[in-house]
This record gives sequence, structure tokens and C-alpha cells, in this order.
Amino acid sequence: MSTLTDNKHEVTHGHIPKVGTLVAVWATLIVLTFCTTAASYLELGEFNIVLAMAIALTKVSLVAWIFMGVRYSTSLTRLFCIAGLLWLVIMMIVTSSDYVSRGWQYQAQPWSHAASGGDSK
Amino acid sequence: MADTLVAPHEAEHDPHLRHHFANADQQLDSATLGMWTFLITEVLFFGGMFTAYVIYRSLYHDAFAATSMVMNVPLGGINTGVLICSSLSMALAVRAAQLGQRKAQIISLLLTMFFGVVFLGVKAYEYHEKYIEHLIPGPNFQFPEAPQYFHNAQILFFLYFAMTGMHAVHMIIGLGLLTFLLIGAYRSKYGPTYFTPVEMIGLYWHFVDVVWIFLFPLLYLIGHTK
Amino acid sequence: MLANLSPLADFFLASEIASKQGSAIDELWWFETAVTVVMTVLIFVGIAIFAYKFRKRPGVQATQIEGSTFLEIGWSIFPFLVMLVMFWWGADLFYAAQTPPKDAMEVFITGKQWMWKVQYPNGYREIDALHVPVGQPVKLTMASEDVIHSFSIPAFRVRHDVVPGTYDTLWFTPTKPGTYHLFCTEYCGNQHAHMIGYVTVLERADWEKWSGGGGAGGSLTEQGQQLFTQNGCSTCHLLDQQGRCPILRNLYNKPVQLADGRTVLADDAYLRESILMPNAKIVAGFEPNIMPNFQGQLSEEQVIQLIAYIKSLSPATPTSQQGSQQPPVVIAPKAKPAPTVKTIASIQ
Amino acid sequence: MATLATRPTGYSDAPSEEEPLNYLNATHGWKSWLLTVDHKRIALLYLFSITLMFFMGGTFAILVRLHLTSPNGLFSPEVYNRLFSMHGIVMVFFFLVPSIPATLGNFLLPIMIGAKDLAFPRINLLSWYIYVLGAAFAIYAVARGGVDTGWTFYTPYSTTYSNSYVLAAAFGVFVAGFSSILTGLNFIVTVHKMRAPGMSWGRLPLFVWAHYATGLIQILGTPVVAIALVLVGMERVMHVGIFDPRVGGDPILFQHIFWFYSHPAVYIMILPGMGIISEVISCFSRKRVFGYDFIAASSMGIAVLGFLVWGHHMFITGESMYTGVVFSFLSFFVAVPSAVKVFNWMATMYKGSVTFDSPMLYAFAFIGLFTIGGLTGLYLSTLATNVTLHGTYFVVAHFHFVMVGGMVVAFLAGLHFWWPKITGRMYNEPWAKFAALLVFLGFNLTFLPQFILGYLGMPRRYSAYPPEFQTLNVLSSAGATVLGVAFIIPMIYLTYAWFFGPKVGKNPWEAKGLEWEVASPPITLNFEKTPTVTEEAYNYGPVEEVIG
Repeated sequence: MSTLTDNKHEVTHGHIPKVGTLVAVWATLIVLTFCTTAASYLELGEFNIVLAMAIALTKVSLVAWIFMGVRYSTSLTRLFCIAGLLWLVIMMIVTSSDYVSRGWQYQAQPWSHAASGGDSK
Repeated sequence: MADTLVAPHEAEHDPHLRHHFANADQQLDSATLGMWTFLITEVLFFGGMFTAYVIYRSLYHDAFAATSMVMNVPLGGINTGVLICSSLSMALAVRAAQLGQRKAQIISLLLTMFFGVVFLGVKAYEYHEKYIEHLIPGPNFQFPEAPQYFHNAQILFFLYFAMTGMHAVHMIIGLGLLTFLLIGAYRSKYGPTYFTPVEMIGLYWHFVDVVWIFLFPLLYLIGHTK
Repeated sequence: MLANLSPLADFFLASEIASKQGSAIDELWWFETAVTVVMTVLIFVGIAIFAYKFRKRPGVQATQIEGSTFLEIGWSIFPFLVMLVMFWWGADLFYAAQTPPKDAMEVFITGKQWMWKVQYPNGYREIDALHVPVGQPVKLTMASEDVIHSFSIPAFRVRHDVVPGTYDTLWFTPTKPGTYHLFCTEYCGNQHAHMIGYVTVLERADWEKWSGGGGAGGSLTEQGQQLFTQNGCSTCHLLDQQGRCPILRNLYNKPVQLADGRTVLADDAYLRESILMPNAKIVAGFEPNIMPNFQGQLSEEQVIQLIAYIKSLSPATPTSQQGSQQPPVVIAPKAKPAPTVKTIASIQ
Repeated sequence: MATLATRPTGYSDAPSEEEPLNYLNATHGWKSWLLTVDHKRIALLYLFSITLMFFMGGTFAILVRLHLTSPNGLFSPEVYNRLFSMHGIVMVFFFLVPSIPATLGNFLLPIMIGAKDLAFPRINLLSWYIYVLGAAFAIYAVARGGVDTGWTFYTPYSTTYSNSYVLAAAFGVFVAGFSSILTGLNFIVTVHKMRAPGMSWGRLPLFVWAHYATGLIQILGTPVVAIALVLVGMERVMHVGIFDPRVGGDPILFQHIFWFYSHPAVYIMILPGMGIISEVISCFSRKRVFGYDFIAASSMGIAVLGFLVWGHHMFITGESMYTGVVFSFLSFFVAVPSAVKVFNWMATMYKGSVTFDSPMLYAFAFIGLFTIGGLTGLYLSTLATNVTLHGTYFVVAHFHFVMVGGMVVAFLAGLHFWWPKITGRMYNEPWAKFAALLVFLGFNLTFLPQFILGYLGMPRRYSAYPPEFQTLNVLSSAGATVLGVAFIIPMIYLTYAWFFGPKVGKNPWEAKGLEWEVASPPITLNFEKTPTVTEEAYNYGPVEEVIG
């Protein structure tokens, strides 16, 4: 792991993106916004949400990769970026697992206590 | 490691190097890591509301679709475009700071702030529209389009106002930070050796744009044609 | 009669167990207590020995030890195995506690800020008191009118929160006649500490005598039937042929196909939600926006009565009340002392 | 050693003899304190403010215990509900969460890794001001009549039915959360970017590992409780909200979002305490810590696994039983790292040369009481016994054993251990031993009876209780008064020692660690020359024996 970076006197730090790349990313984002708005008018049922989220994710990763400079930053910064999203996903999945499993009916397994009418052995 | 605390010649002519850092690189690295750590807290802050959104969308599927029909989709799309333009101008501002172009910094910062204000203006208009149509959850909430979802729709509108409201608050804070940057750029404080504040506020602004990129489809697009 | 015992006696009396589940859970409790006591003694004695044996003595240097992966793995795996025993045993008993047997007698409880309103299948009502026959599994279906309460009977080792907006169930099989504490164990406001009462377990004969009279307004099902007609439900929900609304006969505990493709079980919670907010789940093949929301117009007890009536329309399910199985017992309501709110508490 | 830069004695208020320059006498005046960016001074600002909040919370605790001496209590139920709620809020959010990281963590972490200061000194000061602002709101809420929702703010009571100052208290906690976030952020970046050369991750003191793990939890957890409280606040203002059952909202969703932070918060409270105990045990046994890697890994393990177990607070509140089983299993899984730590501390004492100074006495108390706290936690993570004990005094006793018996005792151990380093003066050892004993006795007398009350089924947060529980409650109240006195004694002799205690050198305990190689009290920039670390932590001697 990096201890103190040695004291190189290099003037600028990090990569300076070219204007061309920035404008290209901007254009893609605008196009993707049109796509997602247009796609929402299609009748795709459940797939609508999946498509909208897929487009949103591509837009977000584009913004993060170029605009926020994740592309040029250290692996530590990338780890922190992913850790934030991972914790959000943990919260969402575990919380919704409660709501999903509320409706399940329990069939008492033969070996279980419940099968024997719940009375003690 | 430099044997003395701070290389003497560097300390004098670099007023921005804070005393406890050994060199500019360490300062910028620390600032970037600090900003990303702060962005994690922002991800989880908005994450609480997104979790509530995911749960209630799955519980009250049709009620949420009915509320999307009330949303002004073209206006939302324009707003998304405005925010993406502000992200571009912010990235250009950071680039200009790295190259030390004072005029380019000022123009792009002004442009970013302009887009920000436009976004907030559109948002204010939408809120006013909802206020007139009595769509603010609470005692005088009316939902004539789909009276059967009168109860559950209030949850979505509450989430709508909570998420876009919190996002707007972050935009206002961002505009404040941009004015601070504008003053600094005007005084040509930022150059190739010192542009940390510009890059940090740029990260913050891009994050606010990222949140909106998720908010737009979730609140406006999904199910609005049914 | 509880209070006048000497403090020491009531110390043990209060910890008595009066339900089948209770004794099963208590076995697990004593296993966990044994593990705790053993580990605590081990650690305390260990500290004392190590502190004494390796205390600083002149001329004796501490020998530096690096550590040993073998020991580390050992004292990670072993405690985890003991914990797995606790986990499995606890989960098994918990599943049993969460699945009421089919032949349980159903009693409806409504929690309201700072009182428990109890409704029996034969229409009899009580406040802050519950009478159950010994040996008979009893299933409590509980609703709350305002905040989260928690229905808890320590002597039966049962407890479940009562969350507003849905039904929570709880069941037990009392084994020892007597009077036991009933507490609300989820903070619910000023009088949270006075939202208490007593559960009386009666011998089978005494219970028959006690509950024979039935409620003034007829059994729960009859009260539900009256509500069903008063509120105009019968105009759309025709019992025998296809009206504009789903048929309610033979509906209880059967899977229902919804308009958006999901299938749900028509249990108590589904019936309650469909009465109060009908458009949350639209049955396949039916139009939304026909049945008005009854949220706020019907009290929790009235919803319970309606659901009791709907359940009585599906006689196949055994959990319907005795009332509906035999023809309603029409006995002139004997003059019974009106159940004053805190009769028993006043003995204190 | 270069002669210390001494302050010219020309200053009028300079003490008579030549006093070496250190962070305390470097500058004077209240401005130098209120606008300082020195991590050591900010640590002292925090020490002062959290002690205030501790004694405020403690007064509520004493009043609660006085009330419970008789079945119908002294105060009205409304007053009792406000007392226990404010006791919970002030203690959890204004003492337990910030105390060790903000005081000892702030003071020692930069020195222990060989840095001149934290990564963001100004943000460090900002975090103190945010803490004070949050505390001001909480005190305003208390002054205006307090809040009666308990520290958990459960809906729909907190949003619809409570008519106390919920908004003021919730906003106070919301603001204090950001102070905790900024401290965590500072620690993470400092440990990553500011370590002295040679201070690799494997040589970090375990105190630093514990605070790094705590920083991770503060960053990943605190924003979630912030949004939960914002949603409760909005719901109170708009009279309807996403947790309101009348419009189809689910109160259990609030509990999910609240406990997603509030369980990891208990690890924010205990991990720094564990960091202190590792340092104290190693120093007073004159031995390397047994299984250094495993203790460091268990801190990180607790930080990560701590986020997966929050459902054990909701086994019987309507959570589905399948999720309950998953949470129950994971709750046992997170107990393993804590057990590993306790066994490693015991093993550290093996073949050591143990001395019985007061920090070590507190460390013994910590290991014993924390073990009982942890083991009683197993009752609550087992599904069936949770049904028996949820919402009773067993839970109250469990978390007080871990919070007071664990964290507060560890905080006292740390305060005593580093007091000479912070103030440059030694405290009175016999008084300290007496206070430690009194804390141990008072604590056990207060909370052991509550385990039995819990088994008997006495519900928590009850202003009145059935008369047969009175004997145990009176015992517990007696213990509370002893504990209250026992906490005041250290405050007295430590403050006395600050001004009049005998001066000490750099290393009064002959401990290992960078903080013992700087002057006590340290100079403003901690080190004249950034040190280069050549040996591992706790290098009390070459390794002679490796077991198995």
C-alpha cells in the first residue's frame, strides 16, 4: 500500500481530459436521455423498468468514468466508489428480501417442532 | 522521504500547501480520497430514499404508475439535458483550472451556474404546478385522475417531494460552492499547481447530476404511458 | 391475589411457565444460561489466574509470543459451533411459534392507545382481559388502531408486535389454569405502562360455563353479516352468482389471481387490505375503481367482524369459529356482571 | 535529541521556571482554543463537551432509577417517558458514538502513525462545531420539555401521535450525525495517506486499526439514520408520509432504515474501546499482542458484518420469519470476531509480567463485563428466546453491559492510560484504583438484577410495574447511585492532576508506540522530524516462542 508518495516535483497531477472527449461524453449523455424518454413510450411491460435502469446505469458510469475522472484515479478511489454502491445494494436487497418473503406460507417439515403441533417433546 | 519537514524552497512559493502535508501530491490525493468518502455518505443518504422507493414501487405497483401519468415528462427531459450540460461545463471548468486558463475558468463556471439556476427554475415551476393541482401529500391532497389510489399515491408524491427536494437543496449548496470558485477564479487563485477546490467541487457537482440521472426515469418515466 | 405473596415466593411465581411452547423455549433458555455461566466463569477465573500467575516479579522477563493460527481457528470455530446449536434450536422453536395449528380457537385482539379490546368468536367482548380454556390451542389475530403495540404474556413465553395497517398473529396452548400478566412491550405513549391486563386460564368446564352466554349483539359472524348488508357490500358481492365484484364464498385461504399476474393467498391481511384499500390488489378480470375505500370509515373491530363473516362463507376451512359451525346458540343473554375494566386489578 | 525549542520567557504570564513549548502553552486566549486546527486541542474541546453531555445523560439516568424505586414511581408517566427518551438520545448520539473517536482518537491517531495532524484539520474543527450545534438543539429540546419517543423514534408514534419536541431532537441528532461522519472521514483519509515512512498497515497500532474500522462504519452507516430522521421530520410537518399506515405506509420500513445504521452504531461505540484495551493489555503485560493480525482482521470483520445483522432488532415486530432466520444466523456470525478478540487479550497476558495499574484494572473489568454483555447478546440473537426477552429489561441489561461495562470502562481505561501524555502530569493512582473498584461494583449492582427482571418479563420503558418486581428494581436503583458517584470521582482527580499532578517524562508506563516517543504533552506538530518506523507494533522484545 502506498505510504507517502515520494516528493517528485512534477507540476500537474492527474490526467487532463481533452475537450473532444468531454464533448463526446456530453453528446452521448444527451442522446441516451432521448433514448430513455423515447423508450418509456414503448409498451414493454416489466421490461420498461429494466431498460430505463440499464440506460441510467450507462449514463452514470459514463459521468463517473470521464467527468469524475475515475478513469485516471487510483485503485483506492475506485474501491471507495464501488464500496458506496455495494452498501446501497446490500441495504436494498436485504430490506426487500423481508418484503418478498412476507407472503410465503410455511409447510412444516416432518422433523420440525412445528409438525408436532408445537407441543414440547 | 524529504529529510526535513518540508522542503524549504517549496514551502515559501507554494502558499496553498497546508503545513501538515509533505507535498502537493499528498495534499491532492488526500483531498480526492476525502471527497470520494464524502460522496459515499451522499450515496447512502439518497440511498435511504431509493430503498423506500424500491419497496413501495413493488408494493403499490399500479398506484405508482398512475402518479407517473401526472408528471410532466418533457419538462423532466429538458431538465435532465440542462443538468448534463452543466456537468459538461463543470468538467471544462476543472480542465481550465488544471491548465491555468483564467478566462476559460470564469466562462465555464458562469455557464455551470446558469444551467444550475435554469434547472432550479424548472423545478420551482413543477412544484408550483403540483401545488395548484393539490398534489402535495397532506390534508388537502386531491387526486382526481385516479381516486382509487388516493391513499397510496400520497406515498409516491411524498417520495417525489423528498427526493427532488433533497436534490434541489444539494443543487443550491452546489451553486453556493460555485460562487466561491468563481471568486477564486476571478482572483486567478487556481492554476496548474493548485486546483484542488475546483476538482473537489466538480466531483460534488457531477454527483448531484448522477443522482438526477437516476431520479428522472424512476419518478417520471416508469409506467407513465399506461 | 398475586400481590399478597411474599416477595421471594412471587419472585419464582412470576417466572412460572403455563404453556407448552413456554416449557420448550425454557429448555433452550437454560441451555443458553449454562453456556453463559460457564464462559463467564472461565473468563473471570482465567483473568484472575493469568494476572496472579504472570504478575510482575523482579528479574522475570515476559516471554514474547507471536501467536498461533491453530489456536485462533480453534477458538473461532468452537464458539461458532456452540452458537449454531443455539441458532438451530431457536429457529426450530420460532417456526413452531409462528405457525398456529389448524384447530386453534381464534380470538381477535384490537390494540388501541392504552387498552386491549378482545373479541371472542361468540361475540363476547372484554377489555384488558383474556379468558382461555386449558389445553386448547388459541390463535390471536391482532390489529392496532393507532401506534405499534406488542401483545406479550411472559408466563406463556409469547410476544408479538401489533403493527397498525396489518394483522399479526400469535398462538399458544395454555397448560396450567391461573391468572397471568398481560403486558404491552412496545412503547406506545403516556399510558404504555397501564396498557396491561390479565390472562385467565380456566378449566374446560368453567370455560364452557363462562363463555356460554355469547355477546349481546349475537356472534361475531352475525355482527359481520349485519355490517355486510348495512354497508351495501351485498349489492355488488352477490353470494351465489357472478356480480360486478368477486364472489366471497369459499374465498378464505384460497389463492387469488390478481390483475397484474401475481397470485396471493386470501388470508386475513389480504381481506383487510381489500376492504380498506380495495384497489391495492385488483382481482384478475375485474375493473379497478369500483369499490370505494373504507379506510377511516370502518373501525378495526368492524373489519374483524366482516372478515369473520367472510370466513364463515367458506365452511371448508376448519379455522372458522365454532359459532358458525353449529347453528348460532340462541340463549336469552343471562344477566352477566358487566365486565368492569379492571375487576381483577382492583384486588391488588 | 535536539534541544526543544523553548519559549522566550519574556511573556508576562510565562510560569517562573523555563517551561518547554507544547501544544497547551504554545498559544493562549479563548480564540486560540475556539479557532484551533490542532487535532490535540480539538480533542480536548470534544473531551469537555462530551463530559458535559455524559453528566447530563447521567442525571436523566439517576432520575429514571429514582422513579423506578416504587411500582407507581415519583414522576408522572409523561415525565418518565421524557426522562428515559432523553437519557437514551443524549447518551447514544452525544456521548457513546462520539466520545472515544473524537477525544482519544483525535488526539492519538495522528501521533501513532507519525503524522503532524489529521488529513483535514479545518474539517476536524468544523466537526466539533457541528457537534456543538447538534447538542444545542438537543438541549433546546430538553429545555422546552423533552421528547417522549425513546431514542429509536419509532413511527407512527414519533410522526403522528407524539406531541413532544420530536422535530427539535431529531434535527439535533441529524446534525450530530454529520459531526460523526466528518470524524470518520478524517480518520480514513489520514490512515490511508498520512502514515510515516515505514509505518506499513502491518505495523499500525491496533488502536489505529480499530479507529479505521470505526471510520468505515461512520461513513457507511450514519447517512442512513440522517435520511430516516429527515423523513420522520418531513412526515411530522406534512401530517402524512411514507411510514404512515393510514395511507398504506409501513412502520416496519422505518425500523429497517433506522436499524441499518443503529446496529453498526453499537460497533462504532465498542470498536474504539477494543482498540484501547488492546493497547492497555499489551503495555501492562509487557508483551506483544497475541495474534495481532487476527485482532486487526476482527476489527475489520466486525465493521463489515455489522451491516448485515440489523434484523435481530425486529424478529417479532412483523418482519417475515424467513428474513428473521437469515438475520439470526448472521448475528451469530458477527459474534465470532468479538469472541476472538477476548481470547486474544487473555492470551496476551499469558507468560507476561502483569502490573495492576488502574488502566489495567479497567481492562480486566472490560474483558469480564464485555464477555457477559456479548454472551447475553446470544440470547437475543436466538429467535425463540428473543420472543421471550424482546422489549423486556433483559435487553436493557444486555446493551448496558456492552455500552457501560464495555465502552465507558474502556474510555476510562484510555483516559487514565494516556492522561500523562495529554496533560504531561500523572493522576493519583490509589484514588484511581478505588474509583475503578467502585465503578465495577456499582455497575454490577445496577444491571445484574435487570437480567432477572427481564427473564421475569418486566417490560422496558414502563413508568409503573407490578409490585412483585419492586425488590429487584430497588436493588438496581441502589447500584445506579453507587455508579453515579463512581463516575464523578475520576472527573475530580483527573482535573486535579491536570493542574497539580506530578510532571512525567515521555514514557511513564514504558510502553511501546510512537505516541510514547514524543514529549508529554506533545509539541504542536507532534514530531520535530517525521519519524521513520523500523519495528513492528508492541515490540517489547524478540519473539521467543510460537505456539502451534
